[in-house]
Amino acid sequence: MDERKDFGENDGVIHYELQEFKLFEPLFKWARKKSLWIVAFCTGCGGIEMPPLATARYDFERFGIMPNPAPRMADLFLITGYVTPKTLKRIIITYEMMQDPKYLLAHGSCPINGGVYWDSYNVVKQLDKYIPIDVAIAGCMPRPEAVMDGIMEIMRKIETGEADGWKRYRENYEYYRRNQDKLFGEGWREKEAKRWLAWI
Amino acid sequence: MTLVPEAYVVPLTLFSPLVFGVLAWLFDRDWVRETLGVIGAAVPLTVLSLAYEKASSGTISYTIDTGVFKLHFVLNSLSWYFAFIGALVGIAMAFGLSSTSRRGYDWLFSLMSFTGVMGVFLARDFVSLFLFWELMTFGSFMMVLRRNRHESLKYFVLSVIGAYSMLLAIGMVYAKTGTLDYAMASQTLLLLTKMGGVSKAYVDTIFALFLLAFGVKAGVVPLHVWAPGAYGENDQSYTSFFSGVLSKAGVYGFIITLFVMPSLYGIYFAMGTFHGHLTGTYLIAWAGAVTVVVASFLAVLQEDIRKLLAYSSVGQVGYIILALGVFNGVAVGGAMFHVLSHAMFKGLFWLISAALILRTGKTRFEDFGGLAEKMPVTFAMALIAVLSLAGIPPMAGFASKWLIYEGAIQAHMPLVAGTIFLGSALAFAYVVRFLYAVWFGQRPSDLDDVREAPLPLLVGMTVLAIPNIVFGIAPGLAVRLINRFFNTNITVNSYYSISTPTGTYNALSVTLVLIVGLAIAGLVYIYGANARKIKVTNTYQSGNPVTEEYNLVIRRNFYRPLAEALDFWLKYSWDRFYERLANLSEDFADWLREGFYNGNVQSYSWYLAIILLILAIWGVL
Amino acid sequence: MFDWRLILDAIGILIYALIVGFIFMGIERKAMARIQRRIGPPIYQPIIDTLKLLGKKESVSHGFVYNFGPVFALGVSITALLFIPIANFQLFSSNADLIVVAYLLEVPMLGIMLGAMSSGNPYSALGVQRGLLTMVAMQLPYGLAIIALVQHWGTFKLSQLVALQQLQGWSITVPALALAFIVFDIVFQALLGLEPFDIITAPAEISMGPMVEYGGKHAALLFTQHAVQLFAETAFFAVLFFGGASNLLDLFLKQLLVLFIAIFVASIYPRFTIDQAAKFFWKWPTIIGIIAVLLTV
Amino acid sequence: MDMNENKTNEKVEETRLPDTKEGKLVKALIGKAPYAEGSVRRERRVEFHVPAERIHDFLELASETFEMLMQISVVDWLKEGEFEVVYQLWSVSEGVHAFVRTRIPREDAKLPTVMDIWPVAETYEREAHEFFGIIFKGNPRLGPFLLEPREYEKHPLRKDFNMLSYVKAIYGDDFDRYDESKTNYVI
Repeated sequence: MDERKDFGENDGVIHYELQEFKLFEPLFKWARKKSLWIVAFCTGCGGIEMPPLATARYDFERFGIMPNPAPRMADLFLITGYVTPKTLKRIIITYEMMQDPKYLLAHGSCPINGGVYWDSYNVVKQLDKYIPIDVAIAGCMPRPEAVMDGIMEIMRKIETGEADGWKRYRENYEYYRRNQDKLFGEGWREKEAKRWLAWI
Repeated sequence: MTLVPEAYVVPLTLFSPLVFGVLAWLFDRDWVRETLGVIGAAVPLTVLSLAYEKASSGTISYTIDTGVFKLHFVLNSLSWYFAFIGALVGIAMAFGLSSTSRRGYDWLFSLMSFTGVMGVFLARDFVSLFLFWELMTFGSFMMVLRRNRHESLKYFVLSVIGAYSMLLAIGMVYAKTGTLDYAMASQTLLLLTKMGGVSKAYVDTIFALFLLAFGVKAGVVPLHVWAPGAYGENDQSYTSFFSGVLSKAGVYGFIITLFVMPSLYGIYFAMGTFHGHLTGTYLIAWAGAVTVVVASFLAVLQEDIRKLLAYSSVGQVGYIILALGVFNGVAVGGAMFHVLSHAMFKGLFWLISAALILRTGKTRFEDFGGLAEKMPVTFAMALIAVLSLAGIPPMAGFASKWLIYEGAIQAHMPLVAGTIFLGSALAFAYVVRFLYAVWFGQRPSDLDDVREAPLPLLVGMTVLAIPNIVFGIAPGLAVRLINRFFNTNITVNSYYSISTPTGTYNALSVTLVLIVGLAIAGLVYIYGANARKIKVTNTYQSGNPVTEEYNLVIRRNFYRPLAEALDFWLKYSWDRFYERLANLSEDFADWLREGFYNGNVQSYSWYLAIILLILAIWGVL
Repeated sequence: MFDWRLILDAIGILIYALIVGFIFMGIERKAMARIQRRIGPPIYQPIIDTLKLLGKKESVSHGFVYNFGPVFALGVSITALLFIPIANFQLFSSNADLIVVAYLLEVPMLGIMLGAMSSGNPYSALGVQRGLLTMVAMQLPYGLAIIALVQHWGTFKLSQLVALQQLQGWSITVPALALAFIVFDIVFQALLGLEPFDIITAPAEISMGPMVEYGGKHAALLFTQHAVQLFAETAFFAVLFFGGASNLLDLFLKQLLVLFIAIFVASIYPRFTIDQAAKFFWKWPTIIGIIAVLLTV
Repeated sequence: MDMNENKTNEKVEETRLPDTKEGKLVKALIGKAPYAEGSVRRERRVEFHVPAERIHDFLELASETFEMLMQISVVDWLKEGEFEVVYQLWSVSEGVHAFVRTRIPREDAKLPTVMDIWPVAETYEREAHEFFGIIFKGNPRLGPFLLEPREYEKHPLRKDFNMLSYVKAIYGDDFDRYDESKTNYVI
C-alpha cells in the first residue's frame, strides 16, 4: 500500500524502471517500426479518414499497421481531429495505459492550434502542452495520403530514435502534469470517475 | 494389523464416530468437543489404513446377533475402498467442523451419519443396510432441520419415499427367497427366475424400487430436488461429507444392485436388450446422462455459491451413475475412480465454501470479489479443486473422466457419451463463474478485513487436496485398488500409466511435458520487461477513469445469454412440479377430510356398512 | 535413460510448429486481405508483431494469476502439440490418446480466461463469458464428431488412427465420417475463434475480449500460444480426417487446406451473437452429428 | 361568441391548410387546441406556435398523434429578449415531423417539464438547462450535466456569453490568435 502512495494518482505510470534489451535492441527497433498497432480511439472528424486508410484503396495493413481496440497492446495513438477537455482526459488516461515505447500522431490543425475552433470555449488549443506529440500532420482534414506520409515519418523517426515522445513524457512529467491540472483542476481523475457514477 | 486385532476392525470403524459424537454432545465444551469429534473421525481412517493388507487380500467379517436377526458386516476390498474414501472425507469434515461449528448438536448428528455411511458400505445383508441407511438419513436430516425447516421437509419426504421403496423391495426379495443376505438372496432369485418361480414383472419391480431408493440418495434427476436445499442449508463443512460421501451411498446402492448380487446379471438379461444394450443398465445410463446435463445447466445459471456447488455435485454423481449404466469394465472402473475423485474435489470445494462463508458471512456471488489476495492459501486450494473438477490433465478429476469417456464410447452409446462432452464444457463454465465471482476483480469494500481461513479448515482442505494431485499423477494407484474387486479391463502399466483396450493415458508423461512446456513459456516470460503491479482500478474502461466506489465486475446474471438460449426449457422446473403435486395432494386430503369426517353420525354408519359389505364380498367374514 | 532421439525430435517439431504457426497466422491475414482486395501484410508479419510485443520496455501485471494465465496457456498448448503425431514423428503420442489431446487443446482457453478474469476488467469478463458459452455450445457437436470417428475406427490412439486411415482410406471417404467432417469443420471455426463465432474477441465491439488488459510480453506469450495452438489444431484435424501425413510437406499441405477452408468461411460470414451461436450449434451440427454417430454405431 | 370565433378560425385554417395528410393532422389538432396556430411547412413537416402557458396541455394533446419526442432545441433571440423552445415531435403512425415552437422571456426562462408525457424529455431538458439556463419545473435532475463543472451556470450557448474572454481566461497564452484590436480574424 505504501509503495502505491508514493506513486500518487497515476499509479506509478511514470516512475518505473525500463527494461534494456542490449543484445536484441536493433531487432526490436526494426520490429517496432514494422508493426504499429493503432488504438482505435477516433476523436473528432479525422476518424472518418481512417476507413479509406484501412480499406482497399490505401491499405495501411501492408506496413504492418493494424487497428487494435485495446490500448495495452497498442503502439500508436492517432489523435484524429479536435480535442475537447473531456476527450483529453480520456486521451491522457489511455495514453498512460499504453506501454512504452508508444507514439502519438496528431491529425489536422485542431490539435496544433485549435484550427477552426480557435475561439471555442470547448476545444483544447495546443495539444502538446498536455501530452507529447511525435508527428503532427497539418491540414483540415489531411487527406489519407498525408496521413500515410505522417505514418512513414513516424516509422523513420522510430528507426533513427527521434520518436521519443514517451521518454519526454516521463522526463517532463511535472510539466505535463501541471498543465493538465491547470486545465482540469487538481484530482480530476478521481473526480471524473465519481461524476459518472450518477449515470450508471 | 498387529496394532488392531482383526475382530475390532469393523466395530471400531462402525461405532467409534457415533460413540465419540455422543461424547462430544455430552461434554459440550470448547476444545473438548472438537478433540473428541476429530478423534471419532480419525479412528476409522486409522483402523482402515491398518487393515488395508488384510482387506485387500481377504475379508474381515463381523456379525452382531441381536437375537431376532443377525447383522453381517464384511470388510473386503470393495467396501474398504468406499469406506476409506468416506473416512478420508470424514476426517476433513471433522477438521472443518471444528472451526465452523460451535455446537455439540452438529457433532452428534454429523458423526451419526458418518457411522451410518460406514454401516451402509460394510453391510452384507439387507437389514443392516436398511438400519444404517436410516441412521445416515436421520443424521443428515437433523443437520438440515436445524437450519431450514422447509428444505429439511423436502429432504425428509423424498428420503421417506426412498426408504419405503427400499423396504418394499427388501420385503419382496425376502418373500420369495426367505433370506436377507445379499449373495444368498440374489442366488436364490436367479434360480427362481430360471425355474419360472418368479415372474419377470416381479423382478422388474424389485429392480425399479431399488433404483428409486438409491436414486433419491444419489440425486438422480428428477429425484434431485432435495439436494440443492439440503446441501446448501447446512453447515458447509458437514456438506463436504454430505455431498462427498452420502451421495456415494446412493452410488454404492447402485453397485450393490448391479454387481454385489452378481446373479442380478441374469435379471438384466431377463429384462431384455435394447439395440444391443441391456435395457436395465441402459435406463440407468440415460438417467445418469439426463442428470449430468440438467444439473450442470442449472449449476451454470446459479447465483448462490452453495446452490452452484450443490447442482454441480448432483451433476458429477450423474457421471458416476452414467458410467455404471454403461456397464462395461472400463466405464465401471471409471465410475469407481470418479467416486474417489469426486469425493476429493467436491469435499474440497465445500470446505472452501465453508471457509468463505465463515470469513465473509456471504453466500451470493454478487457480494464476493477479489478475495485471492486476502485468502491466498484457500485460493490455491480452490485452484486445485477447480482444475480437478474441470478435468485438467494431471489431476484426479481428469483420469476418472477419461476412463468414463473411453468406456462410454467403447460401449457404443454415442449419445450418452455426447452428454459427457456437454457436461464437461458446462463444468468449465461453472467453475470459471465460481473463480471469477469469488476470487478475482474488484473487492467490495466490506470485505477489506477478511482474513485467511482458520488452521483446522486449512488442514482439512490439505487432506483433500493432496489426493487430487497424487491420484492424478498416479492414476495407476487407484486403478490397481479397483482392479482388486472388479475386473475393469483397465491395464495398469505402472503407477503413472493406465491403458484401456483402445487407448492409453500416461499421467506422468503428460505432467512432465506440461512442466517442460510451462518452463519454456516461463523463459519467454522472464525474458520480457519486469512486470509492475498495478491497482485493479487501473483498467481500460474506454478511457474512462475508474474509481473504487463502483464495482465494475459483472456479478449478477453472468451467463445471461445462456439463459436466453435456454428460455424454453427453463420454463419447466422439477421443483415447481413437486410443489404443485404437494399442493394437489394437500387439497385432495382436505377434500377427503371434509367429505368423510363431516360429523354426521349417519354417514359414519354408512361407511361402516360399506366396509362390512366389502369384507363380506371378499370372503373374510 | 533418456531417449535423446525423441527429445531432439520434440525440440525440432516445437521450433517448426512455432514458425509454421506464425506463418499460418500470417497466411490468415494475407488471405483475408486478398479476399478484400487489399495487398495485406507480409506473411511473416505475426513474427514481427510478437517480437515487438516482447520488446516492449514496460510491463504491467494485475497479480500472480494474471501472469500465470498466459504462461499456463502456452505450456498446455505445447503439451497438446507434443502428444499429436506430427507426420512421421510420433513424439509422445503413444502415451496419450485422442481424448487427452482433445482436452489439452481446450485447456489453453481456460488459462487465458483465468488470467483475463483476474484483471477485473468488465470487457474481459464479457469476453470470458462469451468464450465459455461458445465452448458449451460447440462441445456437443464436437463430441459427436469425435465419437463417430472413434466408433468407426475402434481406437482412441492417434497413431493407430493414422495407420488405419493409411490402410483403408481417409476418414472423409467414409460417408458417415464425411458427415462428422462437416460437423467438425463447423466446430473448427469456433475452435480457431474465427467468424461466424468470433464473438469472443469481437474486436470492434468489446476491445479484444478477454485479452483487453494484456500487453507487452503477456500479449507476446498469447501470440506465441496462438501460433502453437493453430499448428496443433490444424494438425489434429489433418490427423483425424485426412489420414495424417507421411512427411512434413504432406502435413503442411493438409493443414493449409484445412486453414483455407476456415479462412474462406470466415471471410464471408458475419458474426453470430452468443445465443444465436448456441441455438445454431444445438440445431444443425448436432443433428448431423447424431446422424453420423448413429450410422457408425 | 366563442362558437363564432371558432367557426371563423376554422374557415381561415381550411382555406390555408392543404388537403393532404399533414393538413388534416394540423386541422384535427388545432380543432382540439384552438389556442395554437398551425401550418404545413412541406410534405411530412408541420409546425405549431403555442403560447408558453399552454405548452404542456398542447403537447399532451399532440402526444396522441405524435408519439415520439425527438429533441428539444432552443434558439436565443437576443434582440427580442426571448428564447424560442422547439419541441421536435415525430409521429410514428403517420410519418410526420412536427415542430412545436413556444417563446419565453430570457429573464424569466421557465417552462413546465414534459417528462410526464415523454420520460426521455429528462435528458433534453437537462441539456437545454445547461446550455441556456432554462428552468424546467418538475424535472428532478437539472444540474451539471455534459459540460465541464466550471462551465455550469455560464450557459455558453447564450448569445450574450462572452466567448473570447472566457477562452482567454482558460487557455491563456495558447489562445494566441486573439487580438483585442482586430475586428476580423483569418483562420
